[in-house]
Amino acid sequence: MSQKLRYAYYPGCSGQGTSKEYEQSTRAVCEALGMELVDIPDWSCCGSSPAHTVDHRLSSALSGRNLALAERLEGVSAILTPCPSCLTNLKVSAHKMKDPEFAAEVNALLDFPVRNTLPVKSILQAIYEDVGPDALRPKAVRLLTGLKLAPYYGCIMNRPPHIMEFDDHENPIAMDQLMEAIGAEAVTFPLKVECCGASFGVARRDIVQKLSGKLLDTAASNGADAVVTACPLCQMNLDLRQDQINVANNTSHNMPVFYYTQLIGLALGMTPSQVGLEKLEVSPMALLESLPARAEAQAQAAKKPASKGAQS
Amino acid sequence: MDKELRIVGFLCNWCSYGGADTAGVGRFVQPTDLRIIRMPCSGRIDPLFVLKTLIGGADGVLVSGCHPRDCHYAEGNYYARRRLEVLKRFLPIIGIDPGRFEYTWVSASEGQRWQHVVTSFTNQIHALGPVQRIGRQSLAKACSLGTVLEPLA
Amino acid sequence: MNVIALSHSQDRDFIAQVEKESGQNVSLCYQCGNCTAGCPYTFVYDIPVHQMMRLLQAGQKEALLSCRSVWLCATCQSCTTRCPNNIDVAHIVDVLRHMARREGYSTEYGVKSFVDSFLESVEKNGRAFEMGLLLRFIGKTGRFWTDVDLAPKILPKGKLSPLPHKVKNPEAIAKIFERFRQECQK
Amino acid sequence: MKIGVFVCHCGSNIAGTVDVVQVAEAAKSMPEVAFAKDTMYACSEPGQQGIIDAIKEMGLDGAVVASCTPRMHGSTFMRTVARAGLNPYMFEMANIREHVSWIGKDKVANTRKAIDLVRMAVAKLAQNKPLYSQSFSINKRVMIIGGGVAGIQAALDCADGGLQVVLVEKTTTIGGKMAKLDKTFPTVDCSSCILGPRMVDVAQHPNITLHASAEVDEVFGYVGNYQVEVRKKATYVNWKTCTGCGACMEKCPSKKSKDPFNELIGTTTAINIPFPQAIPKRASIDRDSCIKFKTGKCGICAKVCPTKAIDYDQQDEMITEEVGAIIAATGFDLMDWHVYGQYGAGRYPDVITSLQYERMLSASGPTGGHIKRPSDKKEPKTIVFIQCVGSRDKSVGRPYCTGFCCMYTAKQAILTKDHIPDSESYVFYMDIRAPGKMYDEFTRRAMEEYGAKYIRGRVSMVYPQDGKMIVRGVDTLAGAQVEVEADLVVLAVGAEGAAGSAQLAEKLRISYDSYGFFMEGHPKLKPVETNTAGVYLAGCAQGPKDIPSSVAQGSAAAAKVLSLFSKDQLQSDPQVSKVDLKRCVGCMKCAITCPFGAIKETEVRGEIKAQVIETICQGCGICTSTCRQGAIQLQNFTDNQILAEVNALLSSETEEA
Repeated sequence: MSQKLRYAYYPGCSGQGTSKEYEQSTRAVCEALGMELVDIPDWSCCGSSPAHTVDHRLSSALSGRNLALAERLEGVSAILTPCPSCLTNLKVSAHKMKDPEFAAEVNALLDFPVRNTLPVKSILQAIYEDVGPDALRPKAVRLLTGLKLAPYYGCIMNRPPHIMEFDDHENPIAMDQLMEAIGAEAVTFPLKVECCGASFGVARRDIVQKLSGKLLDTAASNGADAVVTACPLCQMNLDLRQDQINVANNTSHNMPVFYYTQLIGLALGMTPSQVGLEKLEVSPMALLESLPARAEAQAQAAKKPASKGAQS
Repeated sequence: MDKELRIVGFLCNWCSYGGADTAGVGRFVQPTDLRIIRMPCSGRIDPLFVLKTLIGGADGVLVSGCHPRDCHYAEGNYYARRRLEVLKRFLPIIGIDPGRFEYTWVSASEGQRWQHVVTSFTNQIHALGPVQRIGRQSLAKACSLGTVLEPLA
Repeated sequence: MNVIALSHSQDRDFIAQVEKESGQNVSLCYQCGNCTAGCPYTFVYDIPVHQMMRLLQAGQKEALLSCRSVWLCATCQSCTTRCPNNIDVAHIVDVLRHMARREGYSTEYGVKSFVDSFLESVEKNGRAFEMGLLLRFIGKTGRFWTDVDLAPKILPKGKLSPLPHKVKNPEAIAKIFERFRQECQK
Repeated sequence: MKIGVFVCHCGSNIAGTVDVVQVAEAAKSMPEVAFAKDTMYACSEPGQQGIIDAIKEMGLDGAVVASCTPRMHGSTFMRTVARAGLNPYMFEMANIREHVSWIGKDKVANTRKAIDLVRMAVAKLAQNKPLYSQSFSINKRVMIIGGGVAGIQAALDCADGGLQVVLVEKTTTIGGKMAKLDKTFPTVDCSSCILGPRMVDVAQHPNITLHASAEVDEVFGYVGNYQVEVRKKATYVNWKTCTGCGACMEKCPSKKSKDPFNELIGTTTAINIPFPQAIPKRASIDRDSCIKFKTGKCGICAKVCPTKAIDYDQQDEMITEEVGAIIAATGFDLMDWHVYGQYGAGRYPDVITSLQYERMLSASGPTGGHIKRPSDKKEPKTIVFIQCVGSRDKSVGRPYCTGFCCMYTAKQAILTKDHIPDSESYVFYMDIRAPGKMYDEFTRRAMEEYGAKYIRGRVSMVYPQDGKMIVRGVDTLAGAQVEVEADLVVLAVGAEGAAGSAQLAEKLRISYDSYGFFMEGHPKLKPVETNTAGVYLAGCAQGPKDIPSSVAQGSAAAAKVLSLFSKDQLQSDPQVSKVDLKRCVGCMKCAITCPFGAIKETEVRGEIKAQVIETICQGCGICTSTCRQGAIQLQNFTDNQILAEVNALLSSETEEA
């Protein structure tokens, strides 16, 4: 890659709190992959789902302030964010503001107007498209062979397709391929884009218990050791609330829920604490420690038919 | 919409005239400015017709034929495309806004597309407004410009 | 079930308003039900989403603005993505919720309170402050037991800061809210 | 010149939004107009009589009828004018219905527009000349493109009527989609039992020449005299000597070849005869999977063939067929349903198409008539049928109803119960479309006698779980989400024009829509004609239709050809180009541009001049716009006439202003 990858970076509020490990591993991985993230100076909340449930102008203004701040940065090719919820808000705002009438209404709420000049992408999209699984593969110093993952993209990373414009909206594969590039196995997971219950955890916990419970059940029945996700809210629902889910549904899941950046970080040779594994509620340590033995077993199994063939 | 303007359409019989019929059968509402002249083929359209129509005081001229490769006479619309493209580039030279002339392809099954074409072309002409009317004498003079287009044929 | 007196109760202004705010044509819906088929929230809805579309076509304003479903939609985009008629259904539900708010409905008070708490937190700090937002929510709803079981899990990990991460200039964000309220009053 | 103008009310179709009385009144003051009148229905018997009477009483020289499109009733009124004793070409039409009254409600603007259109037609008519047709002889052979049930019907009807028929089929056998079906609705009679004998009739009919494995490459000529270049695609088997014994198939070592006849369920040999009843029953080699073609080694089929018919060096062969008419009966294909990610987009082996299911039901199919799901070859007990996959779905660009899926799904549900008595069938549908004799009764039987569970609603998602396919849908009548744990999911995939139909339409110079269906001459009155004289349509090529309708169209198209060929000579359209010898400088640019070769060089008093062959000229007028001298003029579309129309329009504006 001759051109330096340089982006405006929008961390999102949860990165300062409940998804600190996502923020930490994202920055570490991007640095290791040669992607320069320039923080949007004094970024503010995008409005998240609450804002658009109240009013689209307000929502677009809260997002728009950040778009406008990013546009002032020099030499950046896109605005990146790790969080699908922030991504949706930023992208929907940019999309709706293509309508000059709506743009005028939004700009009236802002100190300085949005010019709508930079594309907005997820970190996942940038790693997948600008670096790519093929370039990632040789960088992996520690393959996660033997790790079976349910790749869970969440409901809004790819939908609706005409706005998100990334990957397949029914069967996205970007994260699958990145995980396979670092040696892990992506199991069949048909609920890749189903909703986890979103932000109803606080107000209507019963919803999250049912929907996230179904995700964990499906991941387990397809043979996954763990879930890998790209969304702070999904991760929190599946991980932090896993005990609540088990109690409500009478299940006994003990399934680690990784951020994909944590796993890429590990594969690139980072330590567990560098990617914040200790911050996960369901500890993945036992699972990760079992990997070398599994990899060995897999290699043995792979050898057998070959040696058989040699004999005959 | 403001006062009706003078828009003339030259349409081939097989595709676009049929498309306009299909639009009518489907009751696809259109602006009323356009007057259609039926031609056997877009290849029958001499660029001079367009030129004389514009010089004669029309506010806009729309030509429409069969989609390329779909000409009822095999290749008439290719002749049309070549001639009309040259004409479009020539218009600014003699001081006519090229936006007053468009050519397009609409098939007999594309009623809705025809509605769209008429509506957007009419809007385009209204945005340009009415042309300055030229007197009859200068009209005759302008027609002699035709020799300029000789190479087009 | 009540009779819907179609001759008397169709609120055409309501239909027009929803169409204007959402940019969607509600007549495009032919009631295939694909939105409901894929909606993960149907199990908590009082009106399934395809019936919301039907009631909207019939101009049944009161039934729609007072229902629980508008509050329980998470905008997961399943309906919009799979609608055979390219209707942005999630956008329509969004608009119905805006209207319900404007007209003072709060059928799912907990959900509404969560949203209000979130936005108040953003207005004050410029960013969402999770701990503060939870406390606001408890204050509004009196649900003191909300997620107390999570506290021993999350607090030792240092994820929930007791203090907000404010932006440098929170007034800039507060001004957005202020201007928005002024616009709404116009 | 004395011109009469007749302004039609068309009931309220025109008069509702155009002041026809005012139009007629305005016409009276137009140049050359001697008579103008409004009339209720110009095309009706009294309407036409009124025109004839006026022409005779007033001694008119020509008539303008302001009514509908000339594409609809132009020829009707030309006959009327002729009955009044005028030359039929002394007539023009102003289209004030499709182009005026039906596309706007502003009566003032519409009336003004109608007056303009009449003024333009009058100005054109004032320069019309009487034209006279010439006779030309025709080739009474007909080509039928496509050997499905519609093409077969057309071929047999034409052949029985005494015509020489050339039947061109793209694949190696005729039979089309119907040959793939197990049973047919609503009688549940065996498809191959009713189609098979007709296929044999085609093979044995002395008047039918069959070119299978052949495609139309180019089409030249015009009605009565077409030259069609046909590419006979190499089959690598000499069909003159091949007897269809099948010895090659038995011995072919490459047994994993794609089997398109069986819709890719199961495999076949690289050299194969698609199915036992194939016509012609001849083998052909699939190059892509033949070991001989891939590695150069093998040649087993050549060794075992008792008639030495294998010819690995065979090349495509071009032949030219001369015919007077063409029937396009190219049928349909299923749309590419892989756009449906929510149904797995092909990732799940146990989600199949209805046509694949049909092959499973068929006793001559790859499973021998046993329903086995592809993933584990087990007999499914719970089968879900999903309707409208690629029909009535704007989001995948298929807004139309395919029309026959409701019926074949009911049939498949019935057959499923016959095959597996302890099975359960679920049918997700939006509306049941079953208009036709005994059709609705048939769908009711599927529910009432065979216990198929019909659920009104679309399916949002299908996914595998624990060996089942979870079908998540809705029952809109119950107002509830529903889930079915299915063993097999069958998609009723919608139809689109057959692959290559657009390219064929371009060769035939007929119109087609964005789904690949050919456009008929008139949606009501010319269902099997096209706008190109001598080219007709039959079957699904024109739009999706079931077997009875396809057969009916095949017969209808045959009747059209037989009627066309009932005369020994056709009358040419006299609206052809004509050379003014005084102006022609003999540059022959017109001859270079003429797409039909209708202009030849001739010598008149020692000078080279262009000459039009009137029976070949098709009247496009490309020559006219090419000729800088204005020497060659398309009659009744002359430069002067077109400019007269323009001037009539623009001068009316100046007068108003």
